[in-house]
Amino acid sequence: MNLDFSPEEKQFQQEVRSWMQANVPTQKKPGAMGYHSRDDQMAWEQLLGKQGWLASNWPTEFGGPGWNATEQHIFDEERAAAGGAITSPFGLTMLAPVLMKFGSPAQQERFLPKIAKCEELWCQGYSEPGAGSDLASLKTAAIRDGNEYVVNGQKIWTTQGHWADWIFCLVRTDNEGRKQQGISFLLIDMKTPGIEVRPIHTIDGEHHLNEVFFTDVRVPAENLVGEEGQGWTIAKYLLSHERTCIAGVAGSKAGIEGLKKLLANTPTETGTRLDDPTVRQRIAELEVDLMALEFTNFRTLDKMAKGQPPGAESSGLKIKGTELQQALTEARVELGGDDSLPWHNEEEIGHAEYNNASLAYNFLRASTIYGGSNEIQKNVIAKFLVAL
Amino acid sequence: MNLDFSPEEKQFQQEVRSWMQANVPTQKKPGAMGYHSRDDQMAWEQLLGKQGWLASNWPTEFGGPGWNATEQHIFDEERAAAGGAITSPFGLTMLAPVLMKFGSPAQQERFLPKIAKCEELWCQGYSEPGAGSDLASLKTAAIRDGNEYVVNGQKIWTTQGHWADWIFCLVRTDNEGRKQQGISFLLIDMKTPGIEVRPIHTIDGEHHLNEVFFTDVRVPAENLVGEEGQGWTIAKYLLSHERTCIAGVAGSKAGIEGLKKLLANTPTETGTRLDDPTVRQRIAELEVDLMALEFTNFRTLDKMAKGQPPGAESSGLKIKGTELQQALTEARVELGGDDSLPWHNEEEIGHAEYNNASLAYNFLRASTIYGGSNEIQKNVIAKFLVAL
Amino acid sequence: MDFSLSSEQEMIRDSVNRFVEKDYSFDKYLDTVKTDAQMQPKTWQQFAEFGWLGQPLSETAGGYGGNAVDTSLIAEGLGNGLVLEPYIANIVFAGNLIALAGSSSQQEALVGPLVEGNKQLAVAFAERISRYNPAWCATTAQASDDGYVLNGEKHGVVNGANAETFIVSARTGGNAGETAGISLFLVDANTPGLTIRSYKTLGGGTAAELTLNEVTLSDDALLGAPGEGFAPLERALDYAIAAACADALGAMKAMLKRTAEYAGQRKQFGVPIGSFQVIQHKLVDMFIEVEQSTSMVLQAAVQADNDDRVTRRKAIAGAKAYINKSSKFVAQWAVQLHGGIGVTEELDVGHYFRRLTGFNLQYGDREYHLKQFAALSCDIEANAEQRAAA
Amino acid sequence: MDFSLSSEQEMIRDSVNRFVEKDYSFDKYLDTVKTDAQMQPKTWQQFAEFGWLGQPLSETAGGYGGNAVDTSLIAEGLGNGLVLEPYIANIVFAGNLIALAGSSSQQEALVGPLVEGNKQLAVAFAERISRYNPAWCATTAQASDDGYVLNGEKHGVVNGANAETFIVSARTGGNAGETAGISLFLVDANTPGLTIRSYKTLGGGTAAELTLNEVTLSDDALLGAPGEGFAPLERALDYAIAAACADALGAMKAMLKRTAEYAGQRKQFGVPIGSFQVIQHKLVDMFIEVEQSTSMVLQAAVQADNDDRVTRRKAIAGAKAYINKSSKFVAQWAVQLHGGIGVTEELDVGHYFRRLTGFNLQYGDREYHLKQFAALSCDIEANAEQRAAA
Repeated sequence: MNLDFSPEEKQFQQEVRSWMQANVPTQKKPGAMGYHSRDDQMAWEQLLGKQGWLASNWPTEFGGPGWNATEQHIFDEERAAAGGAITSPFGLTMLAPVLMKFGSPAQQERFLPKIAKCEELWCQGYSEPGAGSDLASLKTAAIRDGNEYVVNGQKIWTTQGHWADWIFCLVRTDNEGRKQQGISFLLIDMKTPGIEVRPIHTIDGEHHLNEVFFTDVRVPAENLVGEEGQGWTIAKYLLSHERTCIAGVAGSKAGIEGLKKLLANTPTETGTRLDDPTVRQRIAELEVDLMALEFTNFRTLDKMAKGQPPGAESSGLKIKGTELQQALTEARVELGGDDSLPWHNEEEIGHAEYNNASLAYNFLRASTIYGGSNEIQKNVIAKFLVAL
Repeated sequence: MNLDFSPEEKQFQQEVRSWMQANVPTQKKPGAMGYHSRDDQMAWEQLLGKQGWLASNWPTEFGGPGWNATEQHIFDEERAAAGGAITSPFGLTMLAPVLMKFGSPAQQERFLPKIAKCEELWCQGYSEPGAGSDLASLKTAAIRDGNEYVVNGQKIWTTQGHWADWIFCLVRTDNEGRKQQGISFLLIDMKTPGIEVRPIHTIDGEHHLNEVFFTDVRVPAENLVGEEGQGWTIAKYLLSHERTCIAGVAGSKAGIEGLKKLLANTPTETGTRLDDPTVRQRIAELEVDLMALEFTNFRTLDKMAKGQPPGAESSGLKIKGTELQQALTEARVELGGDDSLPWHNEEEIGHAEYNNASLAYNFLRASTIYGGSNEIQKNVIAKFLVAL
Repeated sequence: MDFSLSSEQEMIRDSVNRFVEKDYSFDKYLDTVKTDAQMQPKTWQQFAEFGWLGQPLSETAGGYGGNAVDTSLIAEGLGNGLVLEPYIANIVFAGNLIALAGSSSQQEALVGPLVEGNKQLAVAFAERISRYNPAWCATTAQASDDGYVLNGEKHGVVNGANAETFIVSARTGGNAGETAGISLFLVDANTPGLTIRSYKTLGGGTAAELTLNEVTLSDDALLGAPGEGFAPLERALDYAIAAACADALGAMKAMLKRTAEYAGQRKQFGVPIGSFQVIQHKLVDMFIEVEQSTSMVLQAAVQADNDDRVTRRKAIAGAKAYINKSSKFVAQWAVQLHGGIGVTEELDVGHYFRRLTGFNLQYGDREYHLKQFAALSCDIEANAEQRAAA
Repeated sequence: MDFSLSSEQEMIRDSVNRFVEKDYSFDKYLDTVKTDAQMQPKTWQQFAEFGWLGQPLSETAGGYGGNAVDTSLIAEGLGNGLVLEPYIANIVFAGNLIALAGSSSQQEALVGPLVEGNKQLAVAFAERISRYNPAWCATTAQASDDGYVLNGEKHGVVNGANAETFIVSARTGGNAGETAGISLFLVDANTPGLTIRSYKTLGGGTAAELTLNEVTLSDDALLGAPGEGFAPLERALDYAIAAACADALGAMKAMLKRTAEYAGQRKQFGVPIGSFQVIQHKLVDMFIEVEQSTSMVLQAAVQADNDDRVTRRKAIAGAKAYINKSSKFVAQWAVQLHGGIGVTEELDVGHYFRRLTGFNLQYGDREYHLKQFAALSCDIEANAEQRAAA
């Protein structure tokens, strides 16, 4: 048992850290979903792409750096600590592993390089209005017509749909049998006629999410990934690849360090806010929770680095990780007091670093909902805990 | 709207307070279930009985003082504040209202006066090994044989069963129909041949609970309350009469005041434990929760004093009340630190008032289980919240 | 003891509910929340017509002499209807402060227009490091030949964008943190030396940051006796907190109602989500918090009128500490149980969520009020005396 | 980074599990918990034979030189099996303190017998008002011609009923609260002037209150350098805390296992209670807490051997703070989900509940360790340096 990074990993850490210090855009503050404009986000990801680090989870054969899980974690942690935006996950960590396993060579060649350099942005077409946590009840239909599929239906909660060049979709190609059957996995160019993207404004007052409407959208049949009816298998495979970053350890670590610095710079009657025993207790509670999460995440990374499947410990990572993100943003808002009141205000009021604290607090209410709500997560975990 | 006691109620309060100060046995400390011996408990209740205050919830026609809900509350609060033991509820607040409503004149005459003076102690025969929260699935059988019932079966969790002279039981007189049907309400003399009482020791290391075994126990048919098959109706009526004291406000108020005094008498490096900001915060949290509970309880008392049925506010009283009792005993144990370690030790170790803190903490784990677990309570409340 | 409403109070409650139902749709809210003022003059005039603006203010000061329970009924209704207009900041807080501290000529000049809906005020007592403590006042008022010169900064001044006149606390003696030596001044928004940076707040409504740079005032700008501003300020603040708690309660009730309805309608896996036991129990938890908070609002409203400081302050601090937590619980779970739609602007649930976040941040957070409560309750001797006297 | 156990460690783990399964039934526990000593000499001899008693102690001191991860595996197994024998107090805490601070002759005199199972020690560092802080030592050791005279009181001395020798912290300089000036002394239980009041503790095991009244000791009773007892005391305490956390984890795992099994078997309303969603989710919450606590135990065990004080102390304080809370959660819900049977003495669940309550009270509560953690983590500059150095 050994918790230290190896000498090679430490050297790697230093290398990434130096690069981040030199290259992270300091004038821009990222939000929970990345930078606030498509241009800023693409510029940052392209910078990482040039360095060969954007596709941080990819093996070398597909143009990734070939890092193991621990190196990926180090990279992510240094990225967050330096204040660099999180990268858009849809192409990099969701679609790419799917294409590597289920995609045709032609699909791999067409799409992967552009993802690795951020020449194309992706979004995810999973949820539908009637199918929230009950994903398999989706209705968007893709009917084969010669060499094309004709797609009709609606997707919702499409993050960065207004930025994306492409969308990967779960569509229904067959209505027979169990609802999990008859689902297929389709890649659709967002510029195809018949696609309409309508914004959904979230309670942070921003525009991250969209509704995407498909009306007689014609998609080349070559854009089907795997086979017809294989969509549910692919979707489950995709979910199993989300484990490592799902805990959000890197972001929460950066967040808590940032909050401590901020409190140490917030004057009070007698010193700084970080001297207040009840504030210290709250911070320590968060930090201790984070410590438990971080080492649980390490246990999973260790298994993955050894080529083993993640263990039971990993099943709670999303629940604990999202709860901690929420607790952390909540603390920042509340500790900001009056200074957290301004709403989408341009000017600095009081201590500027608290002014926008509520945005992440508001938006991250969604973190326990999307990707399978925490209630659904618990239903799943319960299955292997209780033998009925 | 007015939160003050009326001048008459204030005078009543003073009267009760003076009496309690003069009469509460100061050398004995009660536990969560009353004094620790039958003799002590009976002496205390008989003292109250002599004063005419034992049957505090009874109307005058049955020998009670005829207090309204507010006066009963004042009485209970003064009793707890003075450190007097809680009275045994089985005869006084459970059986008595049932006899008043469903009992024959002969039953009323035979049993009520002895309850009001604590000449006989009662216990409750509801739960059975296979029927915990699912009370209606009880199996103890009472078969009519001439002028008697022959009772066979087993009751469990019988509080003070080893003290009691009588037990009121739910028994099955019929196996047909829905399981709620065929249940009857029977009064059984604990000295009847065929009754065996076996102790259950609880995790406070004490003996409050029992198993009661019935083997061919012959009970005079005149001890049936109401009619055969009316047991479930009676049981529900009984439960509806438990509302007011269920929140445990009087005990929790006394408990929190006692804890504050104790902390103010516990020295630290620089003062007393009550000066510590994190301790103060914890106490304030408890006290504020208690304040909310107390006024919610008052809202119910107000309705009852006006002869109205309790409102929606009363449905959460048991849940919040028991949670607070648990939080309060937990705080006492934890704030005691080393001094809470001794286990059933005769001698004083450190600050004696912490030494037995864990007993109530341990025993009151049962408070969210008995009388319908808090999970069951929530199932019931949910029914009127969600229209399905 | 009596928890019934009088028939007048039932009328007040019904009138607010009717107004919300008839005149304050969610669209009206959305229109209003877009404006810089976060209020519409027409709506404010309706408030005047209903008599709500005079209701919380004493008759001697020119108001209608209602009690704090009346006020809490209005505030609860406004919170329930997501009404943005600055009733608490302008009327309950500033209005009561004028009524409590003002001379009869000041009351005449200000309370009349307030009651008629023709005046906007704001109380500027918080400072950058005061952290909700009204005694932490470092802004100075230097006596001059014919008045005072004020210097300092004020933060988090609720209704700051609309105020024509600010009530500013400034020190004529003593040191920051002391209750003695605080004086109150009426400062018109256009007074030279006063800089106002106003902004919209996350829960709706506005606030402002004030800079006072050699602000020169005449003697009659002084509100109440010099150096004795703390007591009325604290008292008026207690009225504001009691009303804010009621407002929050209204919002909580709205969220519970919507969530329970949604749970009965929204289907997942072929059944209403309200048939899932975890969702049922969470609704029960929310319901219980609403009931407990109702009790806290009632007792805070009654005690807000109590002249005994310890009883009043425990009631107010207890209520705000409790409801800061319970409202957060209800708000967070209302959003969670609504799923995706709960985090969007298009549903009112998200707006209630922000309103309650704003409630949490204004007039003191949970930690502040727990400390206040503890200071009053952990003095054993004082409590023993109080009990003996009760 | 590597979270695998070595094959030796797997053997240790298996040996403890085998012992519990074969030799430490619940009846054995019930027999033992009745005794005043809360231990059985025969069982202790088995520990010696398995090599567990020497395992945590360095080879130079006469032990077998295992690391703290090995120790945590033993402790977890003992906790899992509800084993009462004072492994942590006697071996991990007192034994390590001898190994860390003792002279070679003291080590020779004590470690040999310890390893063979022929010696019972206890560390007496806590005092009535020290509230878990080992630097709060008011007991004095006055230097005399040929030794020291000790006066004072010690509280909560774990294993106090069995100890033949106490390791007593006493001040040869400085003031209570300071780390400098604390010295450690070996005090035999029968030393004149030493009064021992021992008692059983709620979680099993014993403790004692000591009164030292002119206890006269010779020079060689001094353990380590005079005035420098704090560092080894703190270090040995860290070993004890890491092991106590592992013990608690073992108990948590046992409770989770029993509760999940019970939920699958116990029927109410015609179905297993484990089919109710709220019970399922509560089991999931318990499971997640067990996993998080497992991570905390692992990192605390590894860092217990780390010479860097800040890293080590954050790991230990963090683990104890976390597991104090998580173990309480698991313990309370295990009892609740068992219903009536969960609050009885006849089921082991209630005994695990008490064991975890005892864990919570020993070696520092959550508040104490959060304060310790905050003191180490809220010093921004120190952290920045640490990060730069990492």
